[in-house]
Amino acid sequence: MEKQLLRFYVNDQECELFINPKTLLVEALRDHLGFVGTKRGCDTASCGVCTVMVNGMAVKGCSVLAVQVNGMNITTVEGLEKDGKLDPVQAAFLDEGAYQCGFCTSGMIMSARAFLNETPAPKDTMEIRRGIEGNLCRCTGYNSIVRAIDAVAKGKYREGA
Amino acid sequence: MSLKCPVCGKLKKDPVDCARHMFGTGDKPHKAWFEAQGLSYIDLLLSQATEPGNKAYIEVGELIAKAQQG
Amino acid sequence: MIHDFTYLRPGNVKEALAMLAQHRDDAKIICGGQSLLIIMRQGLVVTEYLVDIKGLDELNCLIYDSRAGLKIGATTTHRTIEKSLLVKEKYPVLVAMEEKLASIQVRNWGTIGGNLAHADAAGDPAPVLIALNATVTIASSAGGRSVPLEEFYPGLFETVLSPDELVTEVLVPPPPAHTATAYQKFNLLESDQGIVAVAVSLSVSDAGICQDARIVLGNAAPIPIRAKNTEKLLIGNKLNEEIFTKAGETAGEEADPVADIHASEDYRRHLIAVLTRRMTKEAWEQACQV
Amino acid sequence: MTANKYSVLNTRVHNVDGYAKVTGRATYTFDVKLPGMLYGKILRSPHPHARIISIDPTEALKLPGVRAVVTGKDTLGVKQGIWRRYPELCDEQILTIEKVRYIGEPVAAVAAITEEIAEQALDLIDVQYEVLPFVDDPMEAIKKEAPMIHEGVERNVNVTRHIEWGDVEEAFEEAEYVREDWFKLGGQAHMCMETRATVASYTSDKKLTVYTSTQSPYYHQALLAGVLGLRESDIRVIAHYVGGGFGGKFELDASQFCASILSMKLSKPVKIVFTREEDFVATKRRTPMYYYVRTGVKKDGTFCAREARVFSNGGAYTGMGATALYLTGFFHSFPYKWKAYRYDGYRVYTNSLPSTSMRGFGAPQAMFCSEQQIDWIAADLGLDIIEIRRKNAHTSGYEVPGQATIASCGLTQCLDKIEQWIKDRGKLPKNRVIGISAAGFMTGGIFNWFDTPYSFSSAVVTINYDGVVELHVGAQDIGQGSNTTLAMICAEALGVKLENIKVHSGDTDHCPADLGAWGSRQTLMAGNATKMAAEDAKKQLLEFASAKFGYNIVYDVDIKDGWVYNVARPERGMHYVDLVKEALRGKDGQRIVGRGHYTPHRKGMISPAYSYMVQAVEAEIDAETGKISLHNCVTAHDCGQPINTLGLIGQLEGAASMAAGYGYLENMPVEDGKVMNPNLVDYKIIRAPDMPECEIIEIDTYEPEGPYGAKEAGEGLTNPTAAALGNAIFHATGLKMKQAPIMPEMIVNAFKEKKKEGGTP
Repeated sequence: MEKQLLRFYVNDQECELFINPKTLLVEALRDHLGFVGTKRGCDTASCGVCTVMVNGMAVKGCSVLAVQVNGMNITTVEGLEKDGKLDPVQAAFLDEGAYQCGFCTSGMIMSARAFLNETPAPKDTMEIRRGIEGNLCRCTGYNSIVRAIDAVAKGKYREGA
Repeated sequence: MSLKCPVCGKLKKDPVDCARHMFGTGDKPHKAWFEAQGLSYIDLLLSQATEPGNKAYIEVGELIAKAQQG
Repeated sequence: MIHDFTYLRPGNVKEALAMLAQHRDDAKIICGGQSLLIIMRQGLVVTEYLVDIKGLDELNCLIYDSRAGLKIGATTTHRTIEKSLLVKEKYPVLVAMEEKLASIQVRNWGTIGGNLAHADAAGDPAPVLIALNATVTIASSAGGRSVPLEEFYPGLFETVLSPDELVTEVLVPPPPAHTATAYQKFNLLESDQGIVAVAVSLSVSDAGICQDARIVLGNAAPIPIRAKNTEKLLIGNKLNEEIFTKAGETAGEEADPVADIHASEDYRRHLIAVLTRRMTKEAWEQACQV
Repeated sequence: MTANKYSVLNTRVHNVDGYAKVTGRATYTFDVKLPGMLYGKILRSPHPHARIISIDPTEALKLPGVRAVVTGKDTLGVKQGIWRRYPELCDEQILTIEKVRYIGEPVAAVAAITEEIAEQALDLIDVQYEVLPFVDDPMEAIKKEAPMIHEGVERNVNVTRHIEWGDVEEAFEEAEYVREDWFKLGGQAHMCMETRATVASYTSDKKLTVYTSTQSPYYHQALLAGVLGLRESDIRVIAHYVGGGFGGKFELDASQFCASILSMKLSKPVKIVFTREEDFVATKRRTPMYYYVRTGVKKDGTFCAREARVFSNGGAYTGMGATALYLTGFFHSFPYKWKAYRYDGYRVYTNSLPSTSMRGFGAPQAMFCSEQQIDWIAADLGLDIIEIRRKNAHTSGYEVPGQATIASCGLTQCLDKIEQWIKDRGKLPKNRVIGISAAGFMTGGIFNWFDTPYSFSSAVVTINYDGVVELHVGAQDIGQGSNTTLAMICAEALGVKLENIKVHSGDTDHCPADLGAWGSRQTLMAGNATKMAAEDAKKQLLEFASAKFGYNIVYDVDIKDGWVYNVARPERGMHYVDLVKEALRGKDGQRIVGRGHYTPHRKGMISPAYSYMVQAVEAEIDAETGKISLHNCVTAHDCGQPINTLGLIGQLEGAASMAAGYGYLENMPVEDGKVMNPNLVDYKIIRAPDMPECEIIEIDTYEPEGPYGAKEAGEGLTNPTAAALGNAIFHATGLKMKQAPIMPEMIVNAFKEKKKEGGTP
C-alpha cells in the first residue's frame, strides 16, 4: 500500500490529504476533514445517509474511493448554507417538518438539492419520490419530505417570492 | 362457589378462576403448591395452552375445591 | 473492512492495459465501484493492485451510427444512458431499464462497463442488452476481441475476461425494422433488484408474422439465459393471447432458478411465466405498431 | 375543525432542533470523537447454542494497536434486565460467561487504536465452544425433548400472562356464530438509521461519562450502575441527538456495556458503533407470535366472547418481551366491548435473537389477527364492516373490566369519517380495493417493573433575567419531537412565545430523571410535568404582578403572548420581560424556578389514556404475481388535543410507513437460528416511491388526564395498517391472509390452495 495525495474541493475550500487509497469518500470527509454532517448507515450502499454532491451529482460517499474524486468539487450539507442563509431546500425541510431523528436528513437534503438542480420542475410528486429513492428514512414516511421538495420546485422559496 | 387461593389466600369467584389465578401468578410459592400435590406445573400449563378446552384449569380447580371442602 | 491495495490510475486505455498485463491476477479493475466496493468491504475481494479506469474519458461516450448501431463506452454512467435523448429515441427500453436501476446516486457514479463485468445474475442491463443482441468489445495489450454479451458469462459471477483484459465498449446493433423490446423485473420495491426479470425482443414481418424473437431471463439461472424454446414457439407465428400464455409457461419451464429467502424456485418459475407472457404481449403490440 | 384557542399549541412551528438537523450540525453519538479515543469491536457467537469452554485472547493482544480484550470474566457477571422488580427475569449477561444462546451474542470485546485493528483482532481471539442442540421456534421449544436454554426454566417458558373478564364459557354459549383461526406473525427490525453507538469515558476518579444512542438516559444510567458496580450519580449519560429508537434503544445494549467495561479497564474513551449487520442480528426485534383467536358473536354482530392464546418467540432473553406479551393480550380486546374475554400468553425462550418492544408494543400483532377476523365474521354473517365495528366500539367512560377506564374516546367519529371517505372515494380504479382496520393505543405505561424510586416524569422551569426560559426535562427526544412538544406546552402554560424556551434534555447530570421515550408516554407524562413546572413558575410571577398592579383581589391576572394583564381589562398590564426583571429583584436576585412531576395514580393496570384510530388502506393487488402496492392510507385519528401540528402529521405518516413495512415487506426469516437477511439489500424498508399518500382526519376529543387534553399519537398508528392491508386483500380476492408480513408468494400460493379446494378465486 502506498499512500496517495488527494487534492479536491469541499464546499469551495481546497483540501489536500495524503491517505490510504482504500479510504472512502465519506471517511475522508468525516474522519479526516471533520465534515460529520454526512452520516453512514449501512455497508451495502443502500441507505443514502452518506449522500454528497460530486461535481453537482448526488453520489453515495460510501461507494466512492476518495482518490476517485481527485480534483473534483464536493458539496456536503455544511456547504449549502450561504452567507448565513439556508438553502431553499433546508428552509423547506424546516417549514414542512421534513425530518424527525435527523440522521437521514443531511443525505436526504443533498439528494433533494441535486435532484432539483437537475429537475427544477418535476412533472409530478412521483418524479420527486423517484428522485429520493436512494435515501432511506425510517421516521417520516417520506411524505413531508416530498412536500418540502415540491414547495421548492413550485417556487415558494424563490428570491422575492 | 367462591374460594380462596390455597397459597396466597386471594378470593376467587369459582374453582376455574382460582386455578387460572394460580397458573397466572406462577411464582415460586404457587409453583411449589402444584409440586406438593404431585403435579407438574409446567406440564399442566402447557397442556392448557396447547390443547383445546379448559382441561387443566378444571382439573386443578376441582382439586382446590375438594381440598377446601374437606 | 477493505484490505489494503496499491492504487493505480492509468492516464489512458493503453496504460491501463499495460498495468493489467503486468499484474494480471494480482490486479482488479475499479470503475464506478458501486458493487465492487461493497464486496471488497465484505472481504470477498482482496487485491494487491486496484486499477482505476473511472477517469478514462476516452471510454466515456455514446455514439450512434445507423449502420453500426449504438456504441456505449465502458465508463459511461447509467445516468448518462438514462438521460440520453439519442438512446431514448433509438432504444427506449434501455432508458426504461436504467430508470429503475438502483438509485440516482448509484446511476450517477456506476458505469455500464462495471455493471456488466460484475456479472450479477440479478443485474438489469445484461438481459436487456442480450435481448438487443449487444456485443462487448474487449481489449488487452495483446489486441482485442468482440464477444456477444450472451456468451460473456460462463457462470455465476464469472466472465470470459482474462486477467489482462478490459471491457472497453458495448455495441448495440441498430434496431431492425418492426422490432420492439420490452423489459420488466419483479420486485417488492420500485427500484429494487429483480427477484426475476424478463426481456423480450420481437421483430414482426410485413405480413404480421413474428420473424425473430430474443427472450432473456434475468435471475432465473446463475447467468442471464435465452429462453430458446420459448423463442421457437413464437417465430413464424402470428401471436395471440393463447401463444402469449404458452410462451409464459414454456419460459417458466426452461428457466433454472434457485430458491432464496425472497422467493422459492416454484414461485420464481411462476413469475417468469407471468412476466414472459406480459412482456411478449407488450413487445408484440409495440412491434406491430412501429 | 374548531378555531384554535391556544397561542402556541396546535400551530405549525419549526422543531426546536430543526435548524441543527437541516444544517448537519446536530451531532449524534456516531459523531462523537474524544481525545485519545480508542475503538471497540465485539466478538460474537457463531452458534445458536453452545457452552463456552475457553476464550484465549493471547494472539489478539499481540497485534500492534490492540489495547485490551475483555470477556465476561472481566465483568461482575451481573445478570441484568429491565424488569428489575423481578430478579428471575433479569437473565442477560451482556458478555456471557458460560453459554451463548443466540447467534450474535457477545462473548468478548476488543479496544484498539483504530476500528480496523479492533476488527482484525477479533479473528485472533480463540474461543472454544461445546456446541449444544438448539431450538429456534417456540412451538418446538415447549416440547419435552427440547433443549433447555436457561437453567431451571422448564419447557423454556419464560413468562406467562393472563387476562380475563366475564364468564367466557357462558358468553360463547350465548354466541350464535363462532369462528377460530391461527395466525403467525413475523419479527421486525427497528432499523434505526443510527445503529447502536456508544462512547464511554471512564476516569480514575471513578466517574463514567457515556455518550449513547438511547431512548432513556435515566434507564441507562441506572442499568449501567447495576452492572458496573458504580453509583448511579457517578455515571453521566449524554444523548443530545439520537438517530431513531422505535422501542429498541432503552434496554442495555452491548455497545454501552462493552465500551464502558473497556473504558474502565483502560481509563480511556472507547467508542463502539454497531455495523448495520450487527444491528440486525445482535440487538432485539419485534416479537414474532403464534396467535390463536376464537370469537363468538350474535348474528346481528354483537360481540359476545373472545378467547386468545399466544405463543411468542422470546428469543434468548427476556428484555421488554414480557411487557409486549401482556400488551398484545390487552390490545387484542381493543377497541371493542367484549362481554367476556380471555387471554393466555406464553413467552417462550428460543435460540434466536431476543424479541422486545417495538413501536406498537405487541398491538400490531394483535390487530392483524383481530381486525381481519372481524371482517371475515362480517362477511360470513353478511354484515357491514363499519357497522359491526360501530356496534361494539369503545366509547368515552367505558371500563375495560378490571383493566382500564376510557376517559376519552373518539372511535365512533373515526368510523363515521372513514365511512364517509370511502363513500367519497367512489368507484376505484382497476385492481384497487380498500381495507380498513380500527385500533387504539395507550398513552404511557403505568407499570413500574423498572422499580424506579423517581417520579415517572419531572421537569424544571427556570426563568432568566431576560425572560428566556430554561426547560430541563428528562424526557428524551429521539426524533419524535418531544423537545418541541414540551417547549410548546411550556410556552403555552407560561404565556410566552416559543422562541423564549430553551429545552435541555439528554443529559443525566443536568436533567431530572424521567423514564424516557417509550410506550407513548412523553406528551402526557413529561407534558404534565412540564405544564406543572411552567404553572408553578407562572404562579410565582403572577404573585409579583398582583402585588405590583394592586388590583382588587377579585380580579384574575394572567399572561398570554408575553403580556401580563388583568383578565377583565386585558389592555391593563405590562410586558412579561419587564415583570420578570422586577420579580427577580424581589427575589433577592434568584431566578424563578418552577418544578413539575407526574406519576400516574389510580388509572387502572395499563395507561392513563387511550388514543383511537380507524385507517383505510387503498391497495392494488396483482392477483397473478401477488404484488401489492399501496395508493392511499387514510386515517381518522383521535389523539385528544393536538399539540405540535407538524410533528403530529409526521409521526402518523412515519408510523404508517413502518406499519406498511410490517404488513407486506419487512420479513425476518431465521434459519437454524440465523437471521437470513441482515442487511438493507435483503431486508426491505419502504422507500419514497412505494409510500402512499397519507391523509389524516383529526377527531377532536379532550382527554382529562392529558396536558391540555392531549394523548398518544404516532405509536398507535403502527397497529392498524397490516390488518387493513390484509382486509383489502380479503375483499379483493376472498383470501384470508393469516401470516404477516403478507408476501406476494403467499398470495399466489393461497390462490393455488383455493383452486385446489375447488373455490373460485
